[in-house]
Amino acid sequence: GCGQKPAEQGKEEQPQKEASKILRVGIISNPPKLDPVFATDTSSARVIYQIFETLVDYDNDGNVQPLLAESWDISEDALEYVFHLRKGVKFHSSVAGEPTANGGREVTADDWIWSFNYILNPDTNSPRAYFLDMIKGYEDYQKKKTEQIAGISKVDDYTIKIELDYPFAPFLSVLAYNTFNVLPKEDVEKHGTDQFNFHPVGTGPFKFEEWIQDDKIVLSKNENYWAKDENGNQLPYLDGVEFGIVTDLAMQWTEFGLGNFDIIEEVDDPYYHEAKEMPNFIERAELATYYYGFNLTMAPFKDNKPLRQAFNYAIDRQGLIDIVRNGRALPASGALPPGMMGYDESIEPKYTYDVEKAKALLKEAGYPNGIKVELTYNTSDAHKRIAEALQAQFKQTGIDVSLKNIDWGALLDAADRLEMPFFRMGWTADYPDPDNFLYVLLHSDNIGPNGNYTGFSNKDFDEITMKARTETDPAVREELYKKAESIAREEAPWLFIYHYTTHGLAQPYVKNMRVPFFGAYSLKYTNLDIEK
Amino acid sequence: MLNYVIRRLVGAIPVLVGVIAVVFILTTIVPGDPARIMMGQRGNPETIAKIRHEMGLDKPLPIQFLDFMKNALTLNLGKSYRNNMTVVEAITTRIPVTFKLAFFAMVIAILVGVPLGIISAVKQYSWIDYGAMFFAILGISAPVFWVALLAVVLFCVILGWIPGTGTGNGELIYYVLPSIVLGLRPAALIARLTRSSMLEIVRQDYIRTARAKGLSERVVIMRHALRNALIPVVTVIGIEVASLLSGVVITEQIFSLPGIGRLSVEALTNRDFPVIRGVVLFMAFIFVLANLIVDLSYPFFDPRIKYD
Amino acid sequence: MDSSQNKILEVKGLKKYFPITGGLLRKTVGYVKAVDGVDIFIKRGETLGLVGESGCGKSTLGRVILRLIDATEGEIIYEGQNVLKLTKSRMREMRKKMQIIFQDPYASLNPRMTVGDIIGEPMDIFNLAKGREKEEKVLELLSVVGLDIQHIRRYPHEFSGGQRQRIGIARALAVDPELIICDEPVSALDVSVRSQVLNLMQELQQKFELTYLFISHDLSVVKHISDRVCVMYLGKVVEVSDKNELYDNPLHPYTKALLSAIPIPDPEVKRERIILEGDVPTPINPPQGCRFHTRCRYAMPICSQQEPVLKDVGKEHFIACHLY
Amino acid sequence: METKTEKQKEEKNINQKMEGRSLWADGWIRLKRNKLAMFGMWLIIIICLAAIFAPYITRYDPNEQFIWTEGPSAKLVPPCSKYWFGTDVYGRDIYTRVIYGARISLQIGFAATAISVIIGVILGSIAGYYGGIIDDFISWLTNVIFAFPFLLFVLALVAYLPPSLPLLYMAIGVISWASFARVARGQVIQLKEMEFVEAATAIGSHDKRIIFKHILPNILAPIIVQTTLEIGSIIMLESSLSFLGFGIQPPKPAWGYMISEGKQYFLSGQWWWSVFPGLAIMILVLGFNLFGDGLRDALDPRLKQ
Amino acid sequence: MSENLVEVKNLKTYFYTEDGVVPAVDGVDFKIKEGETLGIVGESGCGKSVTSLSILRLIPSPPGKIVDGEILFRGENLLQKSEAEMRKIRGNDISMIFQEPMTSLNPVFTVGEQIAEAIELHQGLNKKQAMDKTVEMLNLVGIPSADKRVNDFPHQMSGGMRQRVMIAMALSCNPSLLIADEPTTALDVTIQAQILELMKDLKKRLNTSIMLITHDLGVVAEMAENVLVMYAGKVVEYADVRTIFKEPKHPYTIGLMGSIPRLDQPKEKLYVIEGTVPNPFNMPKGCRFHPRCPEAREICVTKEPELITINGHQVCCWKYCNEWKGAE
Ligand SMILES: Nc1ncnc2c1ncn2[C@@H]1O[C@H](COP(=O)(O)OP(=O)(O)OP(=O)(O)O)[C@@H](O)[C@H]1O
Ligand SMILES: Nc1ncnc2c1ncn2[C@@H]1O[C@H](COP(=O)(O)OP(=O)(O)OP(=O)(O)O)[C@@H](O)[C@H]1O
Ligand SMILES: [Mg+2]
Ligand SMILES: [Mg+2]
Repeated sequence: GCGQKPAEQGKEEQPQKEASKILRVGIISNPPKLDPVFATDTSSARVIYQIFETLVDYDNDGNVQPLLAESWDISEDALEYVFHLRKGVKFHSSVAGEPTANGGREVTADDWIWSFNYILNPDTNSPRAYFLDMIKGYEDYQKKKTEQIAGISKVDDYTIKIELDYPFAPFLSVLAYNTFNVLPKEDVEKHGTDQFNFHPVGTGPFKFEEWIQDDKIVLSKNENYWAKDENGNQLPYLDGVEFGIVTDLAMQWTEFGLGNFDIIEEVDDPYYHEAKEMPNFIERAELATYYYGFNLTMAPFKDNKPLRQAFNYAIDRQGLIDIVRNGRALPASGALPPGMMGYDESIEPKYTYDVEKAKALLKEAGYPNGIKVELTYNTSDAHKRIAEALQAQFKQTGIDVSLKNIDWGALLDAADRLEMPFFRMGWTADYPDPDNFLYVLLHSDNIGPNGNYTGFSNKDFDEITMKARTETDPAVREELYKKAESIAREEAPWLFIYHYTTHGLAQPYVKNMRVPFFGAYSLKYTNLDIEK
Repeated sequence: MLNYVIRRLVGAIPVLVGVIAVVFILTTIVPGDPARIMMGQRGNPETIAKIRHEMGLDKPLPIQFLDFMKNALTLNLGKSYRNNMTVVEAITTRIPVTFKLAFFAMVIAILVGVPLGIISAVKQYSWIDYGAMFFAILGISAPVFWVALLAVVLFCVILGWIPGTGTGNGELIYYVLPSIVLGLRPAALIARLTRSSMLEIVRQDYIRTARAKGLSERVVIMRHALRNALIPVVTVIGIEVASLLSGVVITEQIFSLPGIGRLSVEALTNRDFPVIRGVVLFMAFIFVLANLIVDLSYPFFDPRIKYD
Repeated sequence: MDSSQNKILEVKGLKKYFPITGGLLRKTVGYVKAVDGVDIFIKRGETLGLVGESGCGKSTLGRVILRLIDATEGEIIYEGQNVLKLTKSRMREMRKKMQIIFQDPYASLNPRMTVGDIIGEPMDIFNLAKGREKEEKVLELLSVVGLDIQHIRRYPHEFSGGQRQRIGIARALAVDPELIICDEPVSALDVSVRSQVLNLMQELQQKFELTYLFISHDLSVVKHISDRVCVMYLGKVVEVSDKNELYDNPLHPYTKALLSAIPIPDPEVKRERIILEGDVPTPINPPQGCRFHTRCRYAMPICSQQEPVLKDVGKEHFIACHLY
Repeated sequence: METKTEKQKEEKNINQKMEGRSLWADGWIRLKRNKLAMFGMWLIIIICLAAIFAPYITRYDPNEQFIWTEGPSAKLVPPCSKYWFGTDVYGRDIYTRVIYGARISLQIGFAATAISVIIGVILGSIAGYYGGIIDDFISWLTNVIFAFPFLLFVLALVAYLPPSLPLLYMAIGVISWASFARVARGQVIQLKEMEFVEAATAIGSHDKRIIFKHILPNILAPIIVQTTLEIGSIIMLESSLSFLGFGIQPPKPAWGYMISEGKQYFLSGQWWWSVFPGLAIMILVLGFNLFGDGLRDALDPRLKQ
Repeated sequence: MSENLVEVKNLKTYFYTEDGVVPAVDGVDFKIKEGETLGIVGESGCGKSVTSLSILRLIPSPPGKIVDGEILFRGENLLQKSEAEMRKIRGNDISMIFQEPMTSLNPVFTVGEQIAEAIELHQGLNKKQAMDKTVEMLNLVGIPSADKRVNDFPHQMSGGMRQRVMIAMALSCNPSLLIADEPTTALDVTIQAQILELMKDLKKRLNTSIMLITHDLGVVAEMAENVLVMYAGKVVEYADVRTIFKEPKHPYTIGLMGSIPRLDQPKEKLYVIEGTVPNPFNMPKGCRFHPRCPEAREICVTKEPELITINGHQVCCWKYCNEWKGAE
């Protein structure tokens, strides 16, 4: 899916038309959902970020910054948050070329109250509602004991208050998660929960125009967008965005080369060297970890720390990153990615490539003659590449890894049920807080679908991470997470592999290109511009 | 004739029911839960259970099957789990792309295959014949995905003749390459079959009769032989439509065409059961229909066949 | 030949209808009345010739007698036993007594078996002979039918039509049958080869005391080889009689026309020819009454209403015609 | 008497040498004259030999990743005298992998075809021979399989089942039998009406004998032809599955999977990774197709007259 | 009678097959006068059809090739004509009826179309006129309600009718020579009688020369004026019909006559020509009939006899040559 009509180009390339600035973005899959209440994947997020807006978001360094809330006050006990809403924010006045039901009216506190209640409503079934389970009255609302969620209330037309059950340090970050947008009641009700997906209406810089399934999504400029640049010019600069769906990275790269895309989602390893030379290629670390999980509830990894450590010593992370991934990642020695609170390079043990040590540990683990395990990974070229390389590396230590690929759905299923002895996983932060890593992925409360697929269960670890959740002093939290991280490293429930980087690639004529702290997919095109 | 069509369509119902039964069995034995997939990597067990219930996935399989069949009768194939679109809509929005692709591929196949076959047969054992048949078999032997890859590199990247993949704004140029790639195999098959069928026909007595009348070789071949020779070719075209549907899956994937093939793969990986069932039913129906059309076209080629 | 009482085979009211199916559920929508009430008998040691135009049901009759296809109705009495009532295994025993030779020398031999296997097969089935003994018997049969004994390991496609027909005959002889149904055994053969086979068949008949039902559409051949001749028309027997009687004194108008239609290989002979108008009607929808009345020049009103029955007009000359 | 048997014995001795030429022998003679078919046959033989003697004709291990020992200089080396077809991203020798890949393709081609031949011929013959409701049922089954989008069927099976070679054979075999059933059924129905089958009944053969002695040997030729062609298409099918990421597991050097891995690198200029395995598939399938085509001509009884 | 319409001299047509060369026709001479009917008899494979196809130059090539000889039609050598000139002759001056009426008509065209096609081509009539002529021809060959049956497809007609259509097609352009290659072999006797009668009648009316190929001696006796007996690609005997039947000279002809059962002359036992037709790849040396000939002598094995004429009766046998005695 690539925009330019070659045949008509000549005809229509008249001076006035040339002004129309459409940004063509290549994305890797047809987004399942454009309704933010239901979306869970990055392809959907890429589009949703342009249409919808949350109360807060992040600046380039990962600090929370105002978006639709101009400011906020947090109570001493960190249980009460009062948000002062931005004035003059209006819902889109049209969607898919037709006027919206809300008519483009201003967003007020009532809209936020309604939106939160809608998203958290148990009948809505939002997969991300539970992110806000710390809000007061969440439980009762879920059980349908109350009509409204008790903890969210209106102070005045431009002020809302949210009360929590317990102090939750990353709360603001959770609100930046792109499920919690303001939605126009009229339009949601008009189309229904089902069909709002095809008529998404928000407050963002771009309005939804058209969605040809598997082909493209077209957005147009929101003329009534609230933001202006420092010179007082109306944002966004672009006239529209066209997301073209090309499911193959090689083809996407080709299309980019042919000039059919202005931005592409991902540059696969083979093209990295070429892409790196391009002016608008930006790469930065991401809050993400690529790992292989050991199943701690079944043989051989159950109760066998030396074995897990042996695995961790058996791979040459840097070699893998350098040769197979062209150096596009950072070796991981633990769960937390660099840049995250609690990450510390000095935490022991440090897993380096040490075949001798690995062999010794293997012996200690009771496998002096090597071991055979099956690694399950989900079907994808990139995962396969890494698995093949690691398979070869493992061999040197006498670890015979056989590979088995299943598709993502089957992998999730098996992971939920802790059925696989050794499996590929990865994690990208939902919000920039170690809680989202250590608690979610390794706390024993979360064993199963909630995120802990290894069955890791360590009392100390559980206690520390639980305590860190409600701790309000950042310094204390950091210490707690360092401790937790060191337990995780020592116990090695995962084969820590690497921390991802995130990158963006745009054509040279795309101005103000950047890669946000939170990953390339969260880039908003508000101030991007095209100057050919 | 109408009677016959109705009879055939009614006769196809057991086959379609069988196809659906197979899909049901397949979709239930597979691991992977659509509700779970919708949740993303991390899911909340209660929400999953609720969604499963809403999808009716907690009902016993036979009940699900009967429900589906009942609804299918009214053309209600359900809604996509993935994005709430009705399955009928999901299919109909993709039909034009797949139809165009398959149609062009078939047209190319026929336009290339038939003349090649004729020339080959007429010049039997000449180097033209050997060459044409060698390339025809080569065409059948080269993997579609590989040819597609080479074609993209050659025509899009190196030569720049074709603007790229996808459908652009629906310009036909975007269909050229995929259609050729997809049409390659049927073209080769048709060429081979036309040749052998032609060789068989030119040995027939009535061809000798035609020659004995003093007709020129061109008239003999094009008028007397061709129509007879095309009868088995038509059958193969019908069968090829079915394998074309399979070919479409790969071709659409490689050329990023938003058609039925892509839909089916996407549905398969996301356990979007209603869409899988819908697509399979649709493809099976197309297969049945294609064969029916082929059968109905026989009387045009062969007046000995009459349906009533 | 005192054989007048010695009927080896008697067929009574035999019918074979092939169903024509159509419609959604493949219902039977009609029948091809291939054999429609035939009464004939064959005496031990004789040759009964069966003639008639293409499609009149000759082959079908032969096949039904051997139970290669099931009869629709009627009785087939072989030496007092109703063949149609035999169980499968009894029928297999019966096959030792009745054999068949086919018209198409190309289709009637399994192309993947050697001549030895083909001829030896019946011996295997009935455990008549094994090993050396079997081989010797096969060789003997080969020489009986005038084939080279070197041919035993050859395959059918390496033989000419006449030789293949001999192989077929040898196969039929392998079980020492009493009755052989010969379904146009020489029609596909060339003139010179045909006489070889005909002579061979005659010799074999004498040697092994065989009874033949000889099916052919060639009246000269039938006349040459038969003792009695039976004329069929559209699934029915129209005339049966001793051969000389029939050829010298044909009674049925159809027989007369048939006989007159045969070209005589003698330029001197000039005959008055009865040319029948039109073609043979189809057995799916045979004419009412006498089936021949549509082409008969003596047709009377009764012919189109009532079906004539086969009656003896003396000297075992049976005829089904209202004229008599 | 004595002299006669004596003579016969003598003749028999001669006869042994003068065995007849069966249709198979005839077919073989015709086949030998068909240059394209012989070319195809040699392609198959050469590839089979290469597969069998793979360790002797390549210097390397197909799974050895030279990047770990030789460093990045072994990565994606273009074809050269050291690595004839170049290396892949891990520094594995593509020539070696292509040669070993033949093992997998041939194995699957033969095994899956064998399964489908067995199922197809048995079901098809039963349907053709007995007719009636059995035929209706089996024909229904074949129609269902034909109407089922083939690739989706395999994809579904392979995607969801734990990957292993035998399962792959089974999956492919279980759904490719329909074409054999169709051929077998048609042939049996035709043969059932042949006079030599009738003759067999007339000499008192049982059903079993008729099926095994008279019918099956005669449907063998078209089945063999179909089999040869089918092996080719199953090899192709397997490669498309591998290409789509299902089926064979790394590091086994399956051709389709090599193409799919190499595809990413093709567009960045490292063409050799996907071009050579593609050529290998094409050549092997071409071999089977040419040979199958030739066989069809050679064994077709219509051409004999 | 008048001029020779056709004169075939030393015609040789060979097939070059993978298994070897088949001398299907190996030096055949005969002539047909205007209005004459020449009967050609012989066993299957003796080259009757190839001879007739050679005249029309319709031998499938490859593998067939006319390697030698002349075919004079009205004095012009057909073998030297261009393909385009030949096309003008085929179906126009010389036309042909084939053995199998079932398969010799194209199943996908109506019989009317197939006949009119030749008329349009050769007589320059337009479609409408050609169709009228077609109906006229069908009437002529005795097809009832011809104006309706022109629109029938071949499968809607019986064998006899189809053969009539073939005859109508062949006669539609008033050919001077009609080649009938076993026109009645596939038909029932009663139908055969109708067709023979029709051909005799037409011949009388149109004065066409006929080359009648058959292996049924009865048909020859009835239809032909002169008879040519062929054996293994060669002419073995050639005479007028009475002579052939009354005093056949060649042992093969004699054998042929003796081996057919006859309605009018009952025989206890048929005469038998021993052996089989020779393998075309491996023709016997000398006289091709010698392996089967009861009278064969040394010379027959070694030397090929020539066609000699005795009182206008041509025969190809050593028996009637002077060398015969010496060979004894
Ligand atoms: N298996 C069958 N199914 C349906 N109809 C059949 C079948 N076998 C024969 N018939 C029909 O029965 C009729 C008699 O056929 P049969 O073969 O007995 O004729 P015939 O006298 O032997 O003819 P021919 O001289 O051509 O061999 C024909 O009309 C034929 O079409
Ligand atoms: N296309 C061909 N290729 C090879 N050999 C051929 C071909 N056509 C005819 N022959 C050979 O030529 C010889 C004469 O054939 P022809 O058809 O003239 O015989 P015929 O006398 O017409 O026989 P029939 O009575 O069977 O029609 C045969 O031996 C035949 O095998
Ligand atoms: Mg018959
Ligand atoms: Mg002939």
